[in-house]
Amino acid sequence: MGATSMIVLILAALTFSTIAILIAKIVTKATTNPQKGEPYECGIPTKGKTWTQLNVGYYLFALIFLIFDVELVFLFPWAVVAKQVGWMALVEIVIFFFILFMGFLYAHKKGALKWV
Amino acid sequence: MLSFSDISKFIDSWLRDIFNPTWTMVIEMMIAGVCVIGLFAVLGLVLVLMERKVAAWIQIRLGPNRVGPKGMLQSLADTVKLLVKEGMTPDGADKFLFNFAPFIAMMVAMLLMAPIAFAKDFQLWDMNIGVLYFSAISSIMVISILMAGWASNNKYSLMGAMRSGAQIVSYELSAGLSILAIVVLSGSLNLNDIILSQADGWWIFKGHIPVIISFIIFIIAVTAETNRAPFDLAEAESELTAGFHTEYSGMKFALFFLAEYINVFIVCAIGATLFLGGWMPFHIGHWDAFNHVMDYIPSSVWFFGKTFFLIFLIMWFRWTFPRLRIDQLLNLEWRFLLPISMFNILLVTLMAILGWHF
Amino acid sequence: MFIIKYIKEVFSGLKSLAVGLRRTLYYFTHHKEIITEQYPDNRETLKLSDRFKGEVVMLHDENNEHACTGCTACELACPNATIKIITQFDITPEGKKKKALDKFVYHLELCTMCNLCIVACPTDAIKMAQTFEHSVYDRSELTKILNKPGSHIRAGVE
Amino acid sequence: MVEEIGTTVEGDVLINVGPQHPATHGVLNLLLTINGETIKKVEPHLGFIHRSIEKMCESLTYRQFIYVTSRMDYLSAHINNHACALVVEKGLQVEIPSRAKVIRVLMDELTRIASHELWWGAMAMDLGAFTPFFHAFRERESINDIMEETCGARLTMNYIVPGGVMYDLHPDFQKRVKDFITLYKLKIHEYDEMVTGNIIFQNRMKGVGYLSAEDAISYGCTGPTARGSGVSCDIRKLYPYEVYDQLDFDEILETGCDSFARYMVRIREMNQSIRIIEQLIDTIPEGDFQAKTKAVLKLPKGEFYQRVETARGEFGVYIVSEGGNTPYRIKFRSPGFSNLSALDQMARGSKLGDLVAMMGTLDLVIPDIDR
Amino acid sequence: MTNDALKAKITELLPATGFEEGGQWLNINVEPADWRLLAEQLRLDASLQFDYLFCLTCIDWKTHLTMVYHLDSTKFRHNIVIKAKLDVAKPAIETVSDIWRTADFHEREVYEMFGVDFINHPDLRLLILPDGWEGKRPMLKNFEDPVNMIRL
Repeated sequence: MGATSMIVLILAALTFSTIAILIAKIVTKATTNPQKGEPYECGIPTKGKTWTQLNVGYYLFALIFLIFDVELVFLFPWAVVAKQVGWMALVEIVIFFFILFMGFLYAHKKGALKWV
Repeated sequence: MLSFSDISKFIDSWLRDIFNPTWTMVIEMMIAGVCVIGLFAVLGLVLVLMERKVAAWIQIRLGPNRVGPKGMLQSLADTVKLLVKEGMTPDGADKFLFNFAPFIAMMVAMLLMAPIAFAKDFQLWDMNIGVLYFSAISSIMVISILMAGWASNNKYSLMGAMRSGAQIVSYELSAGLSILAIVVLSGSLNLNDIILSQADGWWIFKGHIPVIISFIIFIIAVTAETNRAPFDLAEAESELTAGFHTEYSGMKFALFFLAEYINVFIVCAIGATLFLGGWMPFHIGHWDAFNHVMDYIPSSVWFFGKTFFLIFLIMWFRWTFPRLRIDQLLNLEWRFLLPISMFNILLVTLMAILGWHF
Repeated sequence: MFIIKYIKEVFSGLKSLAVGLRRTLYYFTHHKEIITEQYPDNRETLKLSDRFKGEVVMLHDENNEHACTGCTACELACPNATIKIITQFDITPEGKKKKALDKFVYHLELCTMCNLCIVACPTDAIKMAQTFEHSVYDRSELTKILNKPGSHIRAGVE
Repeated sequence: MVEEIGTTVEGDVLINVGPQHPATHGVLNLLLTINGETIKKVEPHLGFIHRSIEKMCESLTYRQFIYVTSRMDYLSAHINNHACALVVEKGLQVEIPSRAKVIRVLMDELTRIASHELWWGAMAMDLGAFTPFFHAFRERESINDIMEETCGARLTMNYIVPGGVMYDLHPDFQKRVKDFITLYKLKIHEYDEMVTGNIIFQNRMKGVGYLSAEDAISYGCTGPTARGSGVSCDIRKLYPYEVYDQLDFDEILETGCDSFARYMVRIREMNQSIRIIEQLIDTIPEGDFQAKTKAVLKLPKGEFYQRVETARGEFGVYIVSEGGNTPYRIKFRSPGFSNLSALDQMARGSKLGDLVAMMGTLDLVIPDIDR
Repeated sequence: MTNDALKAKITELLPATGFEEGGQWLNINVEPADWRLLAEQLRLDASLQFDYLFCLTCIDWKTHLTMVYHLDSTKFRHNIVIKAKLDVAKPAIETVSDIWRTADFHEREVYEMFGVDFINHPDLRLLILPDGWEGKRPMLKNFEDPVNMIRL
């Protein structure tokens, strides 16, 4: 069906979810009370802001990921033609990986891959 | 022999006889949409039941056996239950993002259906970059989780979402690299070409050890990407109560739940396509007589059989292993999976160039 | 060497996982190991051991006679006031007044099945029954009167 | 509740774990100060199910108060009852028949195994593996059946009375226990296959929740928690009661000081309990199961203390008597209370995911802590 | 060490101590003011080394309160019991939570149940009781709570 299938699928997803939620809304009876709207924190009122800065210590991973993901994008076209190009492809990729791996080792040595 | 492709061709030609091409297209699209929704619903029901039965048998229990014959209708009853539950929005939440997140999850799951070949010549979109499309769309999934976690106004949700971000982002790489191994071997990004390249044997048998390694890495990586145990840190119930969907209830929760199971199905379908030949029957080299016998089994049976085998594998993992810790999870990716898969791709390239595969 | 250690690490890890997977696969394929009690279905065959402490009952014989003298030993023995004994005065054939049991009130909702009342009873009038399905719709139904209406103390029990 | 806690810096988040949390196994509230995933401080808030058992016991007689103690550490209910009976007997100076002694010890060890089985399953579940929980219950169930047959109840047995036990052993008891031992020996290696040897599990456990021997003693940790740090504290060995001094068993000590050491102590302890049962099961002496005691027990004026080893550690009963038929003051020294106090020390600087591993290996039973 | 040796040793450390014998263990009566000093010596003295405080509690005698400390030595395995008489109107004693850290929780429990003020305790607030119970002393004999207490 080609690219139009994407539109079909998105529409299908939207219809499916909307219908499901609408039916649920019609069928259920909503009640309100002040406690119901509170954020769940094991039954104790939450302390401090909930939308807080959370130090998740993976920003370095995100950076390294970016590098590797770009590398992955480069690899896709290479992978398609690797078999036809032959030995040159292997040599190229070895050089490519070598540089990348050196960077990876450097990052590892610097402790960038340690969760802080 | 009646097959899915015959049916679709028949409907197509029948519609073309009656309507003009534009209307044919519209009607076909509607039929496709309804079919996909139906498949979605059925898969959700089947997979939930399957999960519960697998879990029960592993845990020396019987599992659901009350609703319907042998508990077959249990997940239907669950759906009805979820339908009559109130879908709350917490007071402090970002209302728009909170309510929109499940839609994104559903859309991603639905979009991933496009390149999958369910049977011979039965595919929604035979695109020439199917593998890339899969990688690209599946990484959108994390956005819905981040959205849900952030919008919930709950610390557990936020932490779950952040964990999920770190996790999916990391495992994206090794999943991509293990897929690349097959791309190198088959020389195409088109899923149909990849399937056809396995006509004389599936890649997992043809490709020796390197392909088996990339298959193992693929299974680990997609288990992590779909947030399934032992990598279910985003919803680790003993740490974060329910992680990113702590605040979700009723149908909105059900949509997340459904999307998770559909994602499991899709990644297993992709795995089956790449490593186990998709709808391609079990063929051995040039044993034509044997291959011919195998061809009698419909292609859709092959496809679903392989896919469900992989789904069972993932469920089996879930009910066997304890959960990893967040730093160990990233350690596994960056210290083990990534270097191994990088080295593996070199091996596969060498093998492809030398023609050592069968 | 680093590489060998690394490979060994990977393999020993995978092996330990495979051992676990083999065990769960064994149970997945061996349904004979399933130990689930089919509880509501096996009500007829389900037999609790004769010592099981389900609730306190009073023994009555075929003449609707029990052995309770109303001595309140059980009431005193009970740690949480589960038992309340209401006595009355009967007129014996000789014309004498005699203390006798009127109502043996038993609060099942307070009972912890500690068995102290049974031990304390000097005439073995009460015992533990092997029932366990105690749920009712109204809490007041859990307050029971153990002596049957019209029952009398058995002759000869002091 | 507390408003200001320690020094909080930018990025520190206060988060409540419990009372309605899957990992606390009860209603325990831990207020965590976390920075990212790293725990900076753990502050337990107790009392959600405090029933003031000590106060209750002041108005119960010496026969009655024993049943209440089953409701403290309900997983070692029998051992708690045992301690109370021992302290009353100490006050009355009653010598109980040897049959009763052996029965009590047998039941103690069965209770200990049942408790450790439940702990094993629950701890694996905390770490995200659900299956072990059900497998542990298979063995535990057969112990519960034995208990039901002899004591009349599955969890809060109230089988021990001052002077002996409430009734004699069930005629099938020996056979049932031997069947259980066979089952246990058949299945125990599966525990190692599914959990102990698992690489993920080992990584989650090793080096997590470090508690040095000095800290363990100073915090009053007992039982497997302290023995995982190499502190010898088994009351059965150090201050033997009943027939423990005639038995041949080892005190399990591990020197890892981490969660894995505590885990291994419990696993190995189960085997020691089996060893004790095997020694006793064929040689249960004949005779009375109860000593003759008065109907109303009155302890002489004075103070009595009895220490026993429950599945979680040292359980102490301290009775101050004024000569009446009820205790004047009674104090239960529960192992969980002291073990919990070490959690803050253990958890600082570790990850949020480690907290459940630590709490799992501390084997907290909340009614035991709250009393 | 035997009880007699312990007695001699402790008399040496703190001459004005009263002993009670006949119980399970050697009982030592100390004045609250002397307790802190004795505690440090009991913990640190090379021949005593009472490093394990296995029970800490309080008894309400209506006229006075008695703090009871049960001590054990993991090295020598000898036990003693220390008792300190406190004034019922304003009970106060020095904390030992820095000597035996288990005393931290136990002293907080005694504080909320008996109202004993532990001087220099780092974190003396309610542990078990909920907010609003400050000042009430539920374990005292004269405590009455018509709502939460059920008399049989």
